[in-house]
Amino acid sequence: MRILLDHFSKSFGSVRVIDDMTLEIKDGEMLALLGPSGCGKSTTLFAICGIHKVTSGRILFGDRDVTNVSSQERNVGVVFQSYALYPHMTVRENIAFPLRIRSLPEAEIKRLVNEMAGLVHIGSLLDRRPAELSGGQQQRVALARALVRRPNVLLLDEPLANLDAKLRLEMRSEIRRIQLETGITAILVTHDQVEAMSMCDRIAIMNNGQIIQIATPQEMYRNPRTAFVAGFLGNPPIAFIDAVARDGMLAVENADIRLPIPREADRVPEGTPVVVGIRPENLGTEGDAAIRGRVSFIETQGRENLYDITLANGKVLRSIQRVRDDVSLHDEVEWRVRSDQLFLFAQNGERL
Amino acid sequence: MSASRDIVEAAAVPAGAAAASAHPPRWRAGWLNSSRGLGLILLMPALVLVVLFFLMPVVLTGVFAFTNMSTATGISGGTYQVTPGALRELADRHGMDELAEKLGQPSFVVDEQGLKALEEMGIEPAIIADLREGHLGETHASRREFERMLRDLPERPDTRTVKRISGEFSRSLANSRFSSRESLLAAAEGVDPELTEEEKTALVQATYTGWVWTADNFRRMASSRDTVRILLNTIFFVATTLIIFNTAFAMLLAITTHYIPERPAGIFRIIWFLPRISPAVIYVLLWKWFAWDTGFLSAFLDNFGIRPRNWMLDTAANAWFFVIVINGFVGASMGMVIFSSAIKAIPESLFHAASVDGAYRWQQVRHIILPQLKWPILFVTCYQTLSLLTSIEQTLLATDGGPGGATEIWSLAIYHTALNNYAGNLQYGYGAAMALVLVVIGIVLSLIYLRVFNYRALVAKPRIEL
Amino acid sequence: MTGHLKSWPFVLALSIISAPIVLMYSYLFIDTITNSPPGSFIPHEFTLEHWRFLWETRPGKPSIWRVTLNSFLFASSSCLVVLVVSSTAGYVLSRLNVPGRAFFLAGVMVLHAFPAVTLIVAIFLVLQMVGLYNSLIGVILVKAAIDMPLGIWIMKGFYDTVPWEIEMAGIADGASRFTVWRKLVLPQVKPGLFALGLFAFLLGWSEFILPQVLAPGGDVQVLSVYLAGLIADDNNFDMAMFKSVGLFYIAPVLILFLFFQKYLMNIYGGGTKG
Amino acid sequence: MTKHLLRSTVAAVALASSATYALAEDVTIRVWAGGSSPNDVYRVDAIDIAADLLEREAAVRGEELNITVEKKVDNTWDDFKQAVTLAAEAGNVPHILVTGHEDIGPWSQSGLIVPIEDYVNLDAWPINDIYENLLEVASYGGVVYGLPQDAEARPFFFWKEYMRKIGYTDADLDGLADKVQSGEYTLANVLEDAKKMVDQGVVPAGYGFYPRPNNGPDYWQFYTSFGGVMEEDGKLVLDKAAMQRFYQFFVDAVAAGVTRKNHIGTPNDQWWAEVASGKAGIWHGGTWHYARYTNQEGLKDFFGSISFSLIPAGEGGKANTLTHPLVYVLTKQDNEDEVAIAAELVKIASEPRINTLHAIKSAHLGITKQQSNIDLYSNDRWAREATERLLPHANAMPNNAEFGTYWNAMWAGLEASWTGQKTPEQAVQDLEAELKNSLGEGIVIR
Repeated sequence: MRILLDHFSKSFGSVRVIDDMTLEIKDGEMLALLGPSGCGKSTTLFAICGIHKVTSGRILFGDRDVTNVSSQERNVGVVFQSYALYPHMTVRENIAFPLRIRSLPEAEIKRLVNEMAGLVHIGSLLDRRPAELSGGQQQRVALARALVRRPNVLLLDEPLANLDAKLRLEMRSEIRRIQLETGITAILVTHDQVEAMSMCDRIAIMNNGQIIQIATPQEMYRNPRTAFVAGFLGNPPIAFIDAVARDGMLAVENADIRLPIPREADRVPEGTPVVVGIRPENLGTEGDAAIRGRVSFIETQGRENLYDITLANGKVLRSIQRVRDDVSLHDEVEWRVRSDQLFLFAQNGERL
Repeated sequence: MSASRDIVEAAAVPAGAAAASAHPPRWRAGWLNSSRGLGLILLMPALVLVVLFFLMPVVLTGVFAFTNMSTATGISGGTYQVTPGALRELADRHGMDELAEKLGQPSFVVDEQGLKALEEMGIEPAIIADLREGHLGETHASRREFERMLRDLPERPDTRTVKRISGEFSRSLANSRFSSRESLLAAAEGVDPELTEEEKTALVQATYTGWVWTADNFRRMASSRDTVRILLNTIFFVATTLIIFNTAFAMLLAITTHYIPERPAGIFRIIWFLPRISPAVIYVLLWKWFAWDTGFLSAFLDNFGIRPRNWMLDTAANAWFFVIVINGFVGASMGMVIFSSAIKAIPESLFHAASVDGAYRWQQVRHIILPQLKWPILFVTCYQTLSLLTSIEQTLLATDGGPGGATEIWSLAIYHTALNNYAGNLQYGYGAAMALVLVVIGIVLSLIYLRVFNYRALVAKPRIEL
Repeated sequence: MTGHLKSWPFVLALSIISAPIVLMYSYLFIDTITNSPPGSFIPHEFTLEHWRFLWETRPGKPSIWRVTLNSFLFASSSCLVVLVVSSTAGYVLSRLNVPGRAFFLAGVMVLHAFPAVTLIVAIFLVLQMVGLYNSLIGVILVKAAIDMPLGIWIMKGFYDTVPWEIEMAGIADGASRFTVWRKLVLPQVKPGLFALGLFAFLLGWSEFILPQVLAPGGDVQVLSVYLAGLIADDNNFDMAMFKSVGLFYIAPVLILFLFFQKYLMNIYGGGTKG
Repeated sequence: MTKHLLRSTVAAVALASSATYALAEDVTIRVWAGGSSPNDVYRVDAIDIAADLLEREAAVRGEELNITVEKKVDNTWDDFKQAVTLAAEAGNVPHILVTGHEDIGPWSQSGLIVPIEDYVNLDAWPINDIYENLLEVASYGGVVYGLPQDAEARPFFFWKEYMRKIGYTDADLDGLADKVQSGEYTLANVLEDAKKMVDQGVVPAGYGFYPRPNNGPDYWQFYTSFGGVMEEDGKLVLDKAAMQRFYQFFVDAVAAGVTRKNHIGTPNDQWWAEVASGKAGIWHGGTWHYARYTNQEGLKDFFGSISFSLIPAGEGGKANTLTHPLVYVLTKQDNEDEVAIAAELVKIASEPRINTLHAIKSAHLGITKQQSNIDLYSNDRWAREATERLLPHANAMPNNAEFGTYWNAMWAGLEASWTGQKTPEQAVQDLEAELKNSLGEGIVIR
């Protein structure tokens, strides 16, 4: 079901947390709300599921305006970071709870619970209590409970945050699988760009209560709208250096570095201070611009190494490359970057 | 592959969806679903109890404090009775000797008016005839004399009839009781038709038996030397118990039990909890057994040639010792638990680090434990100040304020004044005024308490906006 | 356990200061089943005569069983009322967005400071107005009201530890707030209810002043008033008998305490933590 | 006009309903007695006997009357009075109370009790045989509120053996009571003799003079002994000098080592056992002590062991004793029939024969003249001697609504000086301030 936030705002007391947000989630789509903590992504989620009231604006499920519909009637499934399983109930009772509330016949409940347990692979755990389950299993139960009543939308609030790295990897694909199999519209709230990029059809990146950019993961990575977006996506993260437009080039002060202005960038008036973003994977052996610096740190990652390069003005850039035997710590190097892979931002963070 | 296909099919079964939407959630009873509605309903039982047993009593206490309510006036209200005392007041205070004389002179007059009343009441005609023929116009000075005359009538009436008749012929107000001001004044005018307004007011005031509004209680409290003594007693009691037992001793217990193995520590904690969980009646009884003339202490010390005595009431100092110990032993356990858990919350590594540093145990206590106990100590102090101010059972049962009122503390004095004393003279008004003082202190202390403990943090806004 | 010094000096010191209590409570047992020669505290014979009160009712006094039943009714009913009131009000104060919530919560803290004795004359009058003076029901309600602020406070503490997500999940699952409370939250605070129930029962069982003043009648007398009456009566001084009645009275308290000391210590120790 | 002059509306209602009282009736009459020991059961049992008689009287008249008497006996006074007062406010006070006569003042003012003279013929048997002065004690403001339940007097006791040890001969001892009465032997002599006993090791320190260990009417006797007056012309009186001499006496006793400083608060049971077993030299008590000593405490030969007298005179006063009659009073009830029946019961319970059961069992004194013609009474040596020696010199506490306040304050002052919290002078000053404060014009201070 299509979900639409229409000029939605939310205040707590005098503090405006979400300001005039408009966001559409398409039917069957999985959308990530990505942003640092406190950016308002959870508030948005709570507003969609009805736990928070909307200060102004509308929320539509399909064509139905649910702004003033109570949470219970919205039929949304929520999976919380802590899973929020009912500790005093067995797995079966947990999953059956939403159905019991709707007074479904027992036989029907039983059938739906078993079906759902099969879907999330917990058929053998139905008579256990949550405390007897591993984190991943609890996660599956929470999903089953959220999905069993066929919600209009599935909301996932940092669902992987409490899992260890290995389980996280596994559940990432599991959640995506289940979402795809059920074809449900889903919203994933996360601060982890990897989760957002690997699981979702589209990402809405938020900061300070506003959506900065909505795009597919690829598009957003390749073409970030602001320095914030560029900085948020990518691991290891993008590095920024200050430069000034001079003679049709970008001059990095005190570092004796001159970079060409990327073609797609708007015209940059002479003397404008700008911020140049360089992703680590783009700094290496190929390219039309040279960057000189000293290797100040080498982080071994196995197949690749991450090199920190300290420029003459003390700024640090990062480069990720195949393990190179010819470079060692404290070496002076001159590496290259392609000008069309530079991101140029104005001082206020807007992409130029 | 085929398994996942099954799931897709199963998940796509429309029956579930249809069923789910056919049965909307049962939330429809609106008041059960809004914070406001549900909140008020769930709060109702508490509100009823608060109103009945806190709010109303507090208000009533405030009201009583400004009355002279006592056993003699009653609580529920008064009547007007022309007692000799009231007549004396009329004469002494208002200088209305004449009126007092007139109203108070008992007189029983056999007159037509009374005889007529008898006829109306259906008294046997023979009796009335006897009276009219033999006694019309007679005046008797006392009821007893008049009733004797009645019983000497040829047609002797029975006791009840005698009482009824004498009521009809009484022409004085002495000792009669009137339920309202109006009936009193009407009767008084029957005796003296020329009552002035001033006389009426004086009469009403002097004969009223119920309580009246007054601020005398507070004046009396302020000027009574006993107030000062009781106040000092109370301060002494609270401060000493608080400092010695509720904090220092409790801390000693918490720290020592911290440094010994868990098993004996548990046993000591149980031992020190006994005073708190024991009902006051039996707990104090045990102390009496310990301290009475025939009790353990006397018998034990007798072996060393010390004369048996009632150690608990022997001297004021002894009584204080026992009052403080009895209350203190009860109070120590609370501090012990709170301090113990605070100490337990200190990371083990801190102690290990300190051991490595070669810190002596005293230094551990001084530099690691005590700083951690700052807040718990403040908490215990605030909490126990109030508890001690208002505690009464242990002291009542142990010394009852004795000897010689040496251990009479404020709360106990309230109880004695308003509810329990040998002469049965219960002064509700004065007691309420004393109670009001405690009420005010209680409110002030708890407001301070709320401030100190960051009350706002306790009422964080609910996270569900329904 | 912590540090490097021996613990025996502490054990010894604690033993010495604990001696009076141990002594008193030991003799509470010993004296009820033995006789000692006058002036001595070493028993020389075993006897059950001090327990006569169990089958002999003293003239002018109610039967011990009647009194025990009253005590039980009093303690369990006031415990029940405290539980109901605290579990509902505590939830409201912990979770629901009602007008005046902060005010009420502050009120509860202040009420906590109100001692029964200062208000007792007025409470008596209220009871009289509602016709409950000298009845168990009246004194039960008063006792429950007096214990209620602490109960609410304790329950609020327990509710505060229940994750909000549980409630949010319940609401998203379609349950009304009432159902969420009843079916999802209440089961989470069972340990709190149990501890508070135990606590309130013991408070009721021990209460003396309230029944003494508000329900003095023989047929509603409770054990504490009965025992205090025995002790105050100067015609039957018999310490061993007092102690036997006392042991009979305190036994349930001790048993409950020994079994559930963890719960109780928590609550007696201020009780804001679950 | 006549309607306004009704002596009391209450009485009128009562009398008007007398007709219905003749029908077959089941009534429950509740009676409570305060401050009563097991020796005093006839305070309430007498009502039971009276009920039986009244039922029989009714049966003889051909009516059917079934009376159930519910009895309650309280051992203490403070709890009893608290319970009564609160029960009265709550409207469920028992019909008949047995209490100290001094409660008549406040309780009649508050309307808790009703005058018994509204219900019974004061000239009828046995009321016309009750001692006039006792009936006076049961009256307030000229109205008879209650009927005396018992009478007593409060003598000084001397343990003969110890008196002999400090030099008294048997003849001295026989004449002691007279010497006390004439004022030859005073409270000063009491201290002297008590000191001799202590000094010579006859009794332990603190046991020479061993007074009542708690508050009681007894202490007014000492005030009287030192010339104090409790009430004059219906007004309470504080005689400061007498009060101070009275306080001083106990301070002196403590200073001389004949009385313990911590004496107050000694458990009653212990005190009884001690005085009855000859642990103390001189003490004071009440006529009913005889019953306690000889029954519960097992004293075999009372007259061989103990001599008794009035309370000796002190400076400025004369020998006296105090009678503190308990009275039957009727409480105000909605059902006037029940009050009328309760009144009848109280009247019958005052029959000499019934009252004698109480008098002898509890060693109180009789209330009617005819009791001396009842063998049980006249054959009892204690009743006879105590009546002769003590009763003619007995005072009573005044019936005054404010007396309780005075009493509590007087005791507080005594307690404070006795235990050394205040000097007698200071205590009297505080007492004066306190009384001025609380009673205002209600007390004459001189």
